Amino acid sequence: MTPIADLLEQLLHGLTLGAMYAMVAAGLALMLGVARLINFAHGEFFMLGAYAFWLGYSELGLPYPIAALLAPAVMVIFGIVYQHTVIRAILPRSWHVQLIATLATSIVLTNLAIIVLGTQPKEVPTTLSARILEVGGFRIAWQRLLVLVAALVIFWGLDRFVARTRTGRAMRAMSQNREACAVVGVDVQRVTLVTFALSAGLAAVAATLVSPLFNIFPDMGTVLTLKAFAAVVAGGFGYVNGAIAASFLIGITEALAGSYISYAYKDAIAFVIMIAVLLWRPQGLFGRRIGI
Amino acid sequence: MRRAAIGALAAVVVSAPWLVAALVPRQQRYVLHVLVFTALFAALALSYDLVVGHVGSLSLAHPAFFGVGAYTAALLATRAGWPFLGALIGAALAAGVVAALVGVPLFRLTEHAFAVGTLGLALVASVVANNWVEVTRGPLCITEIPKPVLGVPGGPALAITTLPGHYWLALAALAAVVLLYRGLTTFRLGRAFHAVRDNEPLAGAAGIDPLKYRLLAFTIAATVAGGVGALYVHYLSVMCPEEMTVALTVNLLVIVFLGGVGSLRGVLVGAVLFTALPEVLRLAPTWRLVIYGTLLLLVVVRSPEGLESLLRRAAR
Amino acid sequence: MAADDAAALLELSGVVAGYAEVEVLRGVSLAVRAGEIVCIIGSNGAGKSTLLRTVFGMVQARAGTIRFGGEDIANRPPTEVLKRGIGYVPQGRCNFPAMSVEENLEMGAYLRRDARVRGDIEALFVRFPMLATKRRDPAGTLSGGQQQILEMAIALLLHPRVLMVDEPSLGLDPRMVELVFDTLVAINREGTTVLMVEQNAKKALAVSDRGLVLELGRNRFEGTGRELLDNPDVRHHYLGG
Amino acid sequence: MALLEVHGLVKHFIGVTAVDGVDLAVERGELVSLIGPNGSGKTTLFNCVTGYLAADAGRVLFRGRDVTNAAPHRVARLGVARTFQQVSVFPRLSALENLLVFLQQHQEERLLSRLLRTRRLRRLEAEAVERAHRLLELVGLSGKADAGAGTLSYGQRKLLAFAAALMPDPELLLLDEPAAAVNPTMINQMKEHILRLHGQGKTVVLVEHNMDVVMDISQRVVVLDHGQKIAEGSPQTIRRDARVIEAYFGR
Repeated sequence: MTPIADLLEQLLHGLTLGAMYAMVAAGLALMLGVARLINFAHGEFFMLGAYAFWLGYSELGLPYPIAALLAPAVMVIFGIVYQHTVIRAILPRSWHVQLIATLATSIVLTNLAIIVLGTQPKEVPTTLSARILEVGGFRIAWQRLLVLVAALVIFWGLDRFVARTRTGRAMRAMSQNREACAVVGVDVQRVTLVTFALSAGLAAVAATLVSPLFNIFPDMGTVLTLKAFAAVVAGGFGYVNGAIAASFLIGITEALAGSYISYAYKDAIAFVIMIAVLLWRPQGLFGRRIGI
Repeated sequence: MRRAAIGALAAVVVSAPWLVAALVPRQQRYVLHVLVFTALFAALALSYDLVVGHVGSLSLAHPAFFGVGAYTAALLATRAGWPFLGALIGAALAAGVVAALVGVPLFRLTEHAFAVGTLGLALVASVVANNWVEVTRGPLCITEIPKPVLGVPGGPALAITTLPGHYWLALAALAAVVLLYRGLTTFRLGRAFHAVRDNEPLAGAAGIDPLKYRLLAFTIAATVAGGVGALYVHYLSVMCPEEMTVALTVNLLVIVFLGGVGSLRGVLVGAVLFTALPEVLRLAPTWRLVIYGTLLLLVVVRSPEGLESLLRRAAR
Repeated sequence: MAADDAAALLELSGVVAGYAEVEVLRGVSLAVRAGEIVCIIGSNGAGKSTLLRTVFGMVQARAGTIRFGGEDIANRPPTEVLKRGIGYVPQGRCNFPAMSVEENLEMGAYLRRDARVRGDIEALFVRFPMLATKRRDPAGTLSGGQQQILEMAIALLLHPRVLMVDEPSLGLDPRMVELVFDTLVAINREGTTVLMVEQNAKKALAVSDRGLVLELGRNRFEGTGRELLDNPDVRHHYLGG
Repeated sequence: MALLEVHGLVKHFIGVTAVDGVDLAVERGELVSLIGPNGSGKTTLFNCVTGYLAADAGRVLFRGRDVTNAAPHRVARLGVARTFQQVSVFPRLSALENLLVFLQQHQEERLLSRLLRTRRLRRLEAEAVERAHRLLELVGLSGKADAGAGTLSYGQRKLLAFAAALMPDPELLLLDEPAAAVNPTMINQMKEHILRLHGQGKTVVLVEHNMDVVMDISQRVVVLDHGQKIAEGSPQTIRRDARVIEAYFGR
């Protein structure tokens, strides 16, 4: 394989990774922007979504499209339950309390998953992940193309939703001033609920898209949360499009570093870059903005 | 009254090896082992509380400093053949220097970003411990770390070989950390730390340099963590990368937040409860984490100041 | 005058309310008649802001009744209180700083789905020319006084029968204070009942029909604006002599 | 030489020039008020002088010493005390500790002596406690010395912040809207405190919208508009200044 084809392949690989991080990071940024909540259990949404997909596709033998819709539906319900049980209680509290409570949730979910599902990684290969598109020495799995196309559609839709719909506008309003929202009659609890359901759903969609490419294991969520957070912080706290852009940057860096520098250190490299970005621009790559 | 109670408690704690021998002769070794762990974790948790409870910076990097200390001591003792005290001091200094170096850029981050940045640091440290095989031997662990020998080269030496010996050494270390903790968190220094924690801009108007005090607490805490790491590896004779994972952060958070943030008594009670109890109950690590997580969730959601405030409320 | 009392639009009686373990209101009674401007004054911590927040459903009323247009509205959620016709402009800055002035006004009409919203917004721009010149600017770039006017305009989009305003003059320069009070009087003349809380008591009482002095969460004095301004006790304790 | 000198100070924010070349000199022992419409740059000027914002141009001299863009704690230790528009206390420290913390930084710097609590430090502490009690009495908070500052009412916190600023016996006191949201009766007390300080020879600069306060107690009034100084003079002349009436008082 030529060095150029190899580089292109790594770039595409990075874009897929970036798309995954971006879908998780966008949900995190939404929660942070709208509800002022740092959700350290967000990677576990992805993990549970992946297992829901595995259950539907591998265990129940459902066709890919149906299994791929089932997982987000399950996670939307999970997001709603999470909002009612944990989030509602910690929303008015300090961010220390929020961070520790969601970190605790993450620990509980991860270890319950280990107890129930075991530590053995699950593989969920699909027809698309096995079929390879080859263009002049350059090879890519169809599943990766699906991830990229789906991610673009999702981010476009999310942007329209936040910009155009009544609920989307209420979400933007909440990210700017909660009290003013109550004063004009926005049902703050309902909008928070929608945000949580949406974020959990996004994480699950990401899981159904990339699970055919990677293994599924119980503690995959922690590192994912961290990287998504790195993207949220680097993208300018709670600014959704910034988080998405930073996610792609991290994905590409990681793919290139993993391939050309050291595979073992690729996770560390993403963090070193995040810290470097923050030292250079403490307000994030795209400036700290008010609102989502 | 209070003095008498503290004196009695101290007597019990110091004479614990004999009490254990008299009360549970068949479990003696195991109980003493748990007590050594408890004392070391209490010291580590107190150092963590200096940062989290007193200057109010939610650092998640403590395992990294513990790890730097532990590996430094392990390497100095095995490869360089340093005596115990030398390795202990070297480990504490190494952790402190690392903290001072990373602290300057990290404290440019505020609140959430600081938490994420420190968590990233902990992750990087753990990745390095696993992968820098030439130095850390990675998952193969550094083994055959000698037992501590107190004394200076040439002078009389006291080798710590028995479990009671390890216990008293750990207890002495804990006592030193308690004194340091009290010295730092009360009177004028404590007030300056608390001022920075409560209202940073106003602290500036009061003539306090917030960054200086944050860095001070962070560096001292890391130095102590490094020292505890050295004691830890000299006790266990082995150091593995698993000792410095995020699970340690969770342990410390549980001890500090369930015990009582910013309270000497709370942190000590938390350390006893959450180090000794799970050991005694012989919980599997996964179940322990599930129970910890649930407890943490419940206590943090219901009572933000931890056991300390629960105790106070119960006493009323 | 029994007939007038019966006509009270907003009526609080024996209201007890507070936060966690602190009781702020310890039995407050108040009757606001349709068309009035009523002003609440009192020392810091007397419970003035809490009273407005309790009416608006942001603070739990633990005892007593709150009636609006004859119906009990105690502990109803803010959205329902709004829909029934009570608008609220809290203390301090309360708008959407990153949205344009126009979008802020659209947010004011969040609960409306009728076709006349656009016309109402345009009418507000005619009425407040200082907002019209800034209609595309983010609200956060307006001066404090302009933002206060914007916040009152936001509240007007739901055509409230009662407008509650908390310290509208806070932090404003003298010229803006005049403008804000003039605006409140004008809003009142058009038929909106106004209930306000003010520390700038002399100015506020001068434009008010009636005033209520709160002290430690209880009624202390009540009377017309003139009566309170002339009362030596009130002057000494609450108006700074 | 004036106690505080500001030369050509400029501060830009995105799209606005908040302070646009202001010159200001405050003599030792003066009581000066700074007034102007909302957004005219008064608080920004305070923030630049006390190191909370970095000025884009210009110089700030205190006692002839250049303190332009020095960190807040350095400015504070040189003897400049300030209060904030929003009440600002340390909520989890007691009222007494709130005052103590304002004095201690002026007295001792070495870490080791603090850790060991030298005899000198203990004596200083005892004196500080005594001084703090006197100041609490002055603002009528003697009964609240051990109460957590977070439990005090709004007005009490405002008075506590005022007392805290006096703790190190500052040469220059910058007060940012001390009367805002304060009950008129309390405002009268505050006026008395300020006049008493002035009587003791302290230098005070006041930002305030309450004209009763400004006109009653200031010796000199400086008026800002759009970040520029448009007038300066005695309260009486300022009252009649056409530009000030136009920009500030209205009607």
